[in-house]
Amino acid sequence: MRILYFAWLRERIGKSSEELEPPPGVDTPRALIAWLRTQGPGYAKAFSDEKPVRCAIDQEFQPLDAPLGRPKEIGFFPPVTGG
Amino acid sequence: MRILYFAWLRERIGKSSEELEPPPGVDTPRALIAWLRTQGPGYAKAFSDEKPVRCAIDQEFQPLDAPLGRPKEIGFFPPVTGG
Amino acid sequence: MRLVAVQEQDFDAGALLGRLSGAGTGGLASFIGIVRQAPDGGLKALCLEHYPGMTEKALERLADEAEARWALTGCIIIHRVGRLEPGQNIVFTAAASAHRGNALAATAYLIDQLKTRAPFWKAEEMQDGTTSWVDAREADDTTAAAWNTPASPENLP
Amino acid sequence: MRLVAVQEQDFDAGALLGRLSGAGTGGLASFIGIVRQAPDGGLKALCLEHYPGMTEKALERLADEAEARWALTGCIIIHRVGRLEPGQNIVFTAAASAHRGNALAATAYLIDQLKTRAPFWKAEEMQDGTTSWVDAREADDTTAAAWNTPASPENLP
Repeated sequence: MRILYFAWLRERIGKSSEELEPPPGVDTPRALIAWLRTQGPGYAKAFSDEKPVRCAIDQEFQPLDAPLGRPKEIGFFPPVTGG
Repeated sequence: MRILYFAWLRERIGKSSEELEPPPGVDTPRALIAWLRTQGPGYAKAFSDEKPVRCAIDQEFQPLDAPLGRPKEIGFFPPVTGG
Repeated sequence: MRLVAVQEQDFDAGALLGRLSGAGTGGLASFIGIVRQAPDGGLKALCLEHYPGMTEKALERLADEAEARWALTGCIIIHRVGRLEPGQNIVFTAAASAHRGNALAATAYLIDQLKTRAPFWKAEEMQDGTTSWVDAREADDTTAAAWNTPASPENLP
Repeated sequence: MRLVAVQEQDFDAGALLGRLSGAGTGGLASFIGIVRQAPDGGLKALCLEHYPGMTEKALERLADEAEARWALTGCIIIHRVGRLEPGQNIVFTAAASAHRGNALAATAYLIDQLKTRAPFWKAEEMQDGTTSWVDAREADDTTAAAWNTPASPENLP
């Protein structure tokens, strides 16, 4: 699946998107975060605290414990600050 | 004093302003209306019902029973409908 | 920046908004009132009359009140008079502030208060040749008065 | 008339308002968000990032909601992205309706909801060379959520 990172998550991870296939059993955004954390120091730093992390599954805001399903795209980002 | 008429009061009276000296004892806009009503059929028609009549003394909205004092100018008009 | 005007000519909303966009302004709200065609298409024009001198004083006072209540960096009130056809602009209110809530509330305040506290009168000229003075709307009094209640709208979003 | 856009270039508020001034429109409200200089003058620029694709969907949904709730004759949402200096426009929301209260409420709704429901992120570039991401404001969540309470603002002036 395509994973996108925005704002300081993008900066800490060092890329804005990538294609990744998480292992079986990763069934929520929160589980995906736990797995990503093991993928390198940038990820560990970006996801060290889940509290300010928000996500969208196929471009819809979802809670971190939403069922992940088989999305085409998942985005991780801090709380929005537009307007 | 200068008396001004607006909207349908102006149309019924047939003029937009005039200089008049009301008799002693005319000490409120309501009393002025009662006296104006005797000044001709246009006035009688314009002021036949006081309910929709509003006034301003020296360009400030005032109730019909406000003290008239010695104003330079008094305006009579229906409720406002701008905006 | 303060601008209050009563005029026959149209206004340029874009240019007016540009004048409010100054230092310290984070939010800029505006309202334009437009002559609305009647549902049956029967309206030919509105004819707007006002009380010269008193009108300007009343509008300046509304601007004073809005500036004091919402810490504005600027505000504008422009009201047209004369004969206006459907689709034409009648009135413009705008307010600028550091914060969006203040700009939005002040803009709504200005138009709500103007409707009941500024000496303008509208007559409707109909397609069938008749003309009649527009009656004041009780709802406008209610709306204007609600700004003075404890639960007045600036405490809300 | 519906216009939703995310763009780097500035917008022309006057021209946009002109596009909303159609048949049946009696009131036309708008809000412009502007990059505000910090009180100490230390802000050099805001850098605005967004989530392409998702942003447009989120803004279209807000427009749908506003049109359904307030019987609008039109609405516009434009949000700029990229690097914006103090005094420059960031965002424009506008709503047109037969009645002023609807236009004013919908305009406020659009900007309040946009702040919490559209994927934009701001970073501040300071005069001293530092850059930091802006934190979300809890007050924005409260303001946006208040539109869902029984005493929501459209029942007020």
